[in-house]
Amino acid sequence: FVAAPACNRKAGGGRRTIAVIPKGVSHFFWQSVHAGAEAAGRESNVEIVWKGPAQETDYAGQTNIVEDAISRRVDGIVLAPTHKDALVPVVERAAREGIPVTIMDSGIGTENYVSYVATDNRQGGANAAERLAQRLGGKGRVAILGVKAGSVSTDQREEGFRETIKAKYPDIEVVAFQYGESDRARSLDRATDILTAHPDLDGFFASNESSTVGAVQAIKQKGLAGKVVLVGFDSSPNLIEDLKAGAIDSLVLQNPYKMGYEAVKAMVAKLDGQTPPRTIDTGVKLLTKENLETPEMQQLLKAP
Amino acid sequence: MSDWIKRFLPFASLIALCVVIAALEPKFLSSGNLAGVARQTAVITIIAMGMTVVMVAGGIDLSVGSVMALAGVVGAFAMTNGAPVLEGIAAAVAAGAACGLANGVTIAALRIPPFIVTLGAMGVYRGVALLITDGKAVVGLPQSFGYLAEGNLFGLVPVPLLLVVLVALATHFLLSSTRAGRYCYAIGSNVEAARYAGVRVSRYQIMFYVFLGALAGLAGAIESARLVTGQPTAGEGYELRVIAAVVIGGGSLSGGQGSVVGTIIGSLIMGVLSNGANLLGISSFTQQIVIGAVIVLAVTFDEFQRRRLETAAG
Amino acid sequence: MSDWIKRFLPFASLIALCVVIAALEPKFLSSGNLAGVARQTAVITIIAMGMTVVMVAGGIDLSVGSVMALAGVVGAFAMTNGAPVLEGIAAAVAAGAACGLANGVTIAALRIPPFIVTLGAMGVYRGVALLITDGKAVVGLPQSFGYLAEGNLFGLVPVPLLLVVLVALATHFLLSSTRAGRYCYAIGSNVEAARYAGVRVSRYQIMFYVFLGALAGLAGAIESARLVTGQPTAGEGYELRVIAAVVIGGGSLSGGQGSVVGTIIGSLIMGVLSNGANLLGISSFTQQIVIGAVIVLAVTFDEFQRRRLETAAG
Amino acid sequence: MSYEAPALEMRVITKSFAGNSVLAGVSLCVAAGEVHALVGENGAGKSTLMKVLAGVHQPDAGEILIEGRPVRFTRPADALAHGVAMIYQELSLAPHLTVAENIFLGREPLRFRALGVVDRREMNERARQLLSDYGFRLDPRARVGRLSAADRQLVEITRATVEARRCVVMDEPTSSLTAHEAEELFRLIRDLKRRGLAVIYISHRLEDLDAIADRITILRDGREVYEGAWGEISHGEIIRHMAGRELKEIFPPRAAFKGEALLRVENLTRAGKFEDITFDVRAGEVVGLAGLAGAGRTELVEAVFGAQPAEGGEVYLNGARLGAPSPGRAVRLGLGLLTEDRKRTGLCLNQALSKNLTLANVRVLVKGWRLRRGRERTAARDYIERLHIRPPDPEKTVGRLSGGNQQKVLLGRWLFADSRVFLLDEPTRGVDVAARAEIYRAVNKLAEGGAAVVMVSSDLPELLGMADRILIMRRGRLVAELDAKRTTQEEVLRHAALEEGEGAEKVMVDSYV
Ligand SMILES: Nc1ncnc2c1ncn2[C@@H]1O[C@H](COP(=O)(O)OP(=O)(O)OP(=O)(O)O)[C@@H](O)[C@H]1O
Ligand SMILES: Nc1ncnc2c1ncn2[C@@H]1O[C@H](COP(=O)(O)OP(=O)(O)OP(=O)(O)O)[C@@H](O)[C@H]1O
Ligand SMILES: [Mg+2]
Ligand SMILES: [Mg+2]
Repeated sequence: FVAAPACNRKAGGGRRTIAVIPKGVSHFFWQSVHAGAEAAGRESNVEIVWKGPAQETDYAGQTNIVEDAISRRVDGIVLAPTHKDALVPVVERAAREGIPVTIMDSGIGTENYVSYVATDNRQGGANAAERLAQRLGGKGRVAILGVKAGSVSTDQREEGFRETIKAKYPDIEVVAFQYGESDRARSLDRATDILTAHPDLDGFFASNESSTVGAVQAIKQKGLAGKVVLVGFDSSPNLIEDLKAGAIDSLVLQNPYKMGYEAVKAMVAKLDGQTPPRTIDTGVKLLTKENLETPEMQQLLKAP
Repeated sequence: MSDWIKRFLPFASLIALCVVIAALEPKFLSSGNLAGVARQTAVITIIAMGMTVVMVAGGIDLSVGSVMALAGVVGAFAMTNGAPVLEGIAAAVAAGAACGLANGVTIAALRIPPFIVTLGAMGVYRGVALLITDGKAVVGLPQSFGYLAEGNLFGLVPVPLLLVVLVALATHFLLSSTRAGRYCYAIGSNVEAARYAGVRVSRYQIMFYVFLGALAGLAGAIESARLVTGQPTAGEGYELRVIAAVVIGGGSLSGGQGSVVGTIIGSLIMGVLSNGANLLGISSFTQQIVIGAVIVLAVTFDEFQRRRLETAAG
Repeated sequence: MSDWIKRFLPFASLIALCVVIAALEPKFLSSGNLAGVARQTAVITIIAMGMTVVMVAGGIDLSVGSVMALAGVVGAFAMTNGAPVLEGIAAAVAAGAACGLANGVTIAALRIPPFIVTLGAMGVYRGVALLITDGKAVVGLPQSFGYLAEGNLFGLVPVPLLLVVLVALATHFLLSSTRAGRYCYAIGSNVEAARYAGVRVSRYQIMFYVFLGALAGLAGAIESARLVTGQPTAGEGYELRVIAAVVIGGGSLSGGQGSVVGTIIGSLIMGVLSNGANLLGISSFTQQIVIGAVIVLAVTFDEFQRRRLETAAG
Repeated sequence: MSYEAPALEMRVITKSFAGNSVLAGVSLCVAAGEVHALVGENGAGKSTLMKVLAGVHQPDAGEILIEGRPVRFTRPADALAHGVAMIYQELSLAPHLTVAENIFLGREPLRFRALGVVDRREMNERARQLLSDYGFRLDPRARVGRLSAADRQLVEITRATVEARRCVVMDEPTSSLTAHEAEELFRLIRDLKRRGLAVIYISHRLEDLDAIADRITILRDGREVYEGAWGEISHGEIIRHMAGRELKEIFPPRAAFKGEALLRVENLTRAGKFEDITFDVRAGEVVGLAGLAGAGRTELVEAVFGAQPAEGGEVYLNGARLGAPSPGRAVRLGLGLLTEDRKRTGLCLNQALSKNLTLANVRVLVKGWRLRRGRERTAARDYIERLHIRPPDPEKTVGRLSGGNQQKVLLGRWLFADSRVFLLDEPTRGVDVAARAEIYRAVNKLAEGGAAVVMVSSDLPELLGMADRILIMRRGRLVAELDAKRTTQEEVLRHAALEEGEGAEKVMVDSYV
């Protein structure tokens, strides 16, 4: 027999339900988070309800999803807020109604949460800048392919990148900045135009998966693979191929699997009456061709 | 009796929908959840009231989402610069009305299709909203502002619901009991006929766009209040949802048709569907399929009821 | 002479636009960049060809973005399951045509507005695309598939450009030279008149939706080839861009109007604007303002030219 | 003579819309080579009966026989396949297509059959040939949407006659035509007769029927009340059968009275349309405006009203200059224009009768902000009764009314508006004889009440019966002014049609003598 957890708040007397609400559903990143959350759910015998908005900037849609989770009276909510301030009222409402909330991925402007499980995005951007600067020997012309206006975590990466360049590398110039609109095809178009406008470009920073896909595709199509140094963010099987082939110099990796796993674990601890740590940093790593085969990196890549 | 049925008829599919959802998940009927649905649909419904007027008159406005964002941001700026909450809301409404005026005047003056003018305006207003905020949300709004979205009157009626009701009543009065309402249907039904009957078409068209703009501004204030932030990226893709509410409610892209009651039902069908799917924990992929299919079914159902009634009674 | 001007006229604002951009940034005219513009606009233009036909006949299709994604995914699955590239492309086209058939039959059979049917279909097809891929991109496609999007014929003409030209010629032939084309304009112009004249309206409507669906399927294959992955989330929001291309090109939401040349120009105006803005490094916020404003200006310019010519000639 | 099945027979057809019976067992029998007149009051069910024959409506009961064999028409294509074509009362052409494309819609000449390629040259050539055979001056490549109502009617006629192999139904084909063009049509009909086609002809102009009809069927309230040979029954009897009562006089007398000049037009000009037009109309006066189709009468009254631009000249209302004219301004200053084309510029077809009726004067229904719907309904009921609008339902969608009743609603709109100057362009188009008398009475009452009326009409007896003076336009110019009481149709027509250096002999007048 497996003992049922001591929880009788639900009329059905069944398992606990935790709503896990990501920012989006279609990037590999969130699929890894999902896998981590499910794994933690299986371990702790809780039901995971996975539900995210259609777009990563649809905070109104995400607010609705959180509200509906409150209406459903789930036992706990794990939330990756699409916006720092926008989700505050509904998170506070959940707290008022006795439903604990764990925040992951991006920060939120309230204290009413259990734990904060996240990558330091600003640090991730800074790491990318360091790597690019190192590869360019501290001077050159670089471009940024961002994600979308108003998307907080990626904004932070882009800012972290710019700040580092500005503070440490005066000989590196950021000559272009465009958003890829969180769409791979659109990112490809924008990256292509940037490369046309700046044929002498030395480096490229792309701040999430869809941007990186667009940037690497544009670089390959222009025959600039290896000539333009591309530092991307997040991974997917295709991007790993491009890294191996040298079209991508390096990728800033988060640990999405761990993020999902730890966030659910923290919530379960809270429901069991314990006090999980207030912040859990899931860390960023730089993936390069050289360290690709290390067990540590392979662990990160295999996860989902 | 038959009259009574006719009044009741547009609700049929909405009620059927609610009954099904409530049967599957009784929490749907909890007052908390219903208030939640009211809050979630308020913004779309309020803009859709204005869109009903514009579409009845044969127009269309793709810029409503951008207007909403710009107005929300303007209202938020007013408040962060010390304006009291009511003045902030007024600023948002005024900004929305100004956008509507610009749309209306351009459409009337250039005589090019409203689709194009408002497609352009959609980009312009969004760009302005992003530019003046530098793409960042406007924060630091007074907490009392949240009342507009989260408050309850007498601790019972959600404030946005109250606003929806007021706006709906006003729009219904406008469309059914005023001169402007008569002209609105006439212009949408046959603009040349309206002109030959002495209706000053341009003037009224402009007026309708201003009305829609003002409501989009109000919606912008509510959306800002919901999040207690002014968001330059708010309302993306809302134009389609708003137009869908009008069309599901019996409005037509070619004008002359549409009603306040119909549009409210259209908006509620979409809102209830999405809430129901969330409550039932339907996966977000399946959810899109279910919602898409049910929208078509609901409209078909109502339409067939209507046709049956027409051939039977007259 | 005047005939010559008339033929040239719709290009006026597009050419003006290109001249301005080229003056500001000579790289705009580099063959590499022009080929890039062709590639970037190919997907929208190809779908817009089909949309022209549907809109000329008085219909509309909001589901094209979803059809494109679903078809792209289906084609990708075919290839990952070992089908050769050409069969994969055929599978995408067939899947698109099947979606179009479903749309057309539903519209013709239920007699509810195409706006509603295709709004529902938009959700259904997207949901299906997400469901069968579990939301993940389909990878592992043969590298040779990329030729469809990135290849050059004789090392010179981008393959997508070639496809656009072929599709445009076929559509132009359909609309201007065949009986189906006559019926298309007749149905959109006055559906009663067409019916009274003995035209099998439903049959042709269905045919037009199938044509559009097949082209959306082809576009899905191209979009997949561009990134050598099948993406269930591809094409979101494309419906608006496609419809905008048709309307900018002189099509109308109420049918009876529109042409292949016009639509191509509409699509190119949008594509050139966005490319130009990127080349000039205009910030993405300002870009939206500029693009929005220029779209309105371009259409107004063409429209005024047209009116002047008409009053001059009679 | 051996028994021969009639070309076409309809047996006890019944049809109702939304529970209202429109046809209650109507039978109709037409022989090959016969012109069969179908007459009846507005709303009697003539068009509905013919739409059943054309496959537009399905009958609730009854059957159709073609040459003795029962057939079922579930769509217009079926009727066309049996050689039955129809000219619809509410013109049904595709405005975005050309004349030739409309004529051959559904039967385009093809070049490569498998590909379905339309042979454009052949189509235009055949259309040109047909139009010139018929004597219609139309460019096959012109867009139908830009044609005048009269020209569109010619297109419709051409199309139906080409399509018909057994039977052609003409539902008021001359409502927009002048005598001259009507004569061309009659010639065409005689030709169709000779070719053995059955022609069913609906008209309210009994004079037209005199020229061509062989037999007549009279409908009243969806029943047939008379069937017989044309010559056996007098006009008076026909009207009595139609209306169910005697009609005393068509043109009631009007108290003579003339006041100030209310409307004055000075040197009004628009190149190519009308030039240098000067006239005035005094209070209490009815001025007729005559001319052939294309003479520019419609353009002139629309310019006076401000709906179309004028390039030069002035319009004075009550002595005051009407600067920067627009319909909105004109209506507020007391000018009303009953437009010629009720579908395009007249009615809001998908709106209720009452809303259409009050549209030009919503102002008087408003108190404070609120529109008094009670008042609106009362006003609508009033005009429904005065003009005999059928069915008498203010909430009825106007597009569902019969053609003549739609025309009455449009007239009612201007009677309800407090105008002082009325421009009536073909006010009685498609209106039955009895209702026409009502309209004439209404116009007389307006004049007696001090209004000024300009009446444009292609129906000369109507102009002669109603007007005080008749102005005649020819090719955009005012060419004559006649005293209506002392002139004749011949004289009017001579002025209207006279070409420079030509005698009056060329003018076709036989339909009126
Ligand atoms: N589609 C419809 N729906 C409802 N009622 C209709 C419809 N078509 C016709 N009717 C009604 O049927 C009656 C007969 O109309 P119909 O058009 O046949 O008259 P008509 O004899 O042709 O008159 P007119 O001389 O004015 O043309 C009218 O009362 C009309 O309102
Ligand atoms: N038979 C014709 N020949 C040449 N031009 C014509 C002819 N018929 C019509 N038109 C053109 O069409 C224009 C509009 O004609 P329309 O029939 O509206 O004029 P109208 O005088 O109001 O005639 P009506 O009121 O009798 O139909 C005319 O100004 C003329 O340019
Ligand atoms: Mg009739
Ligand atoms: Mg006329």
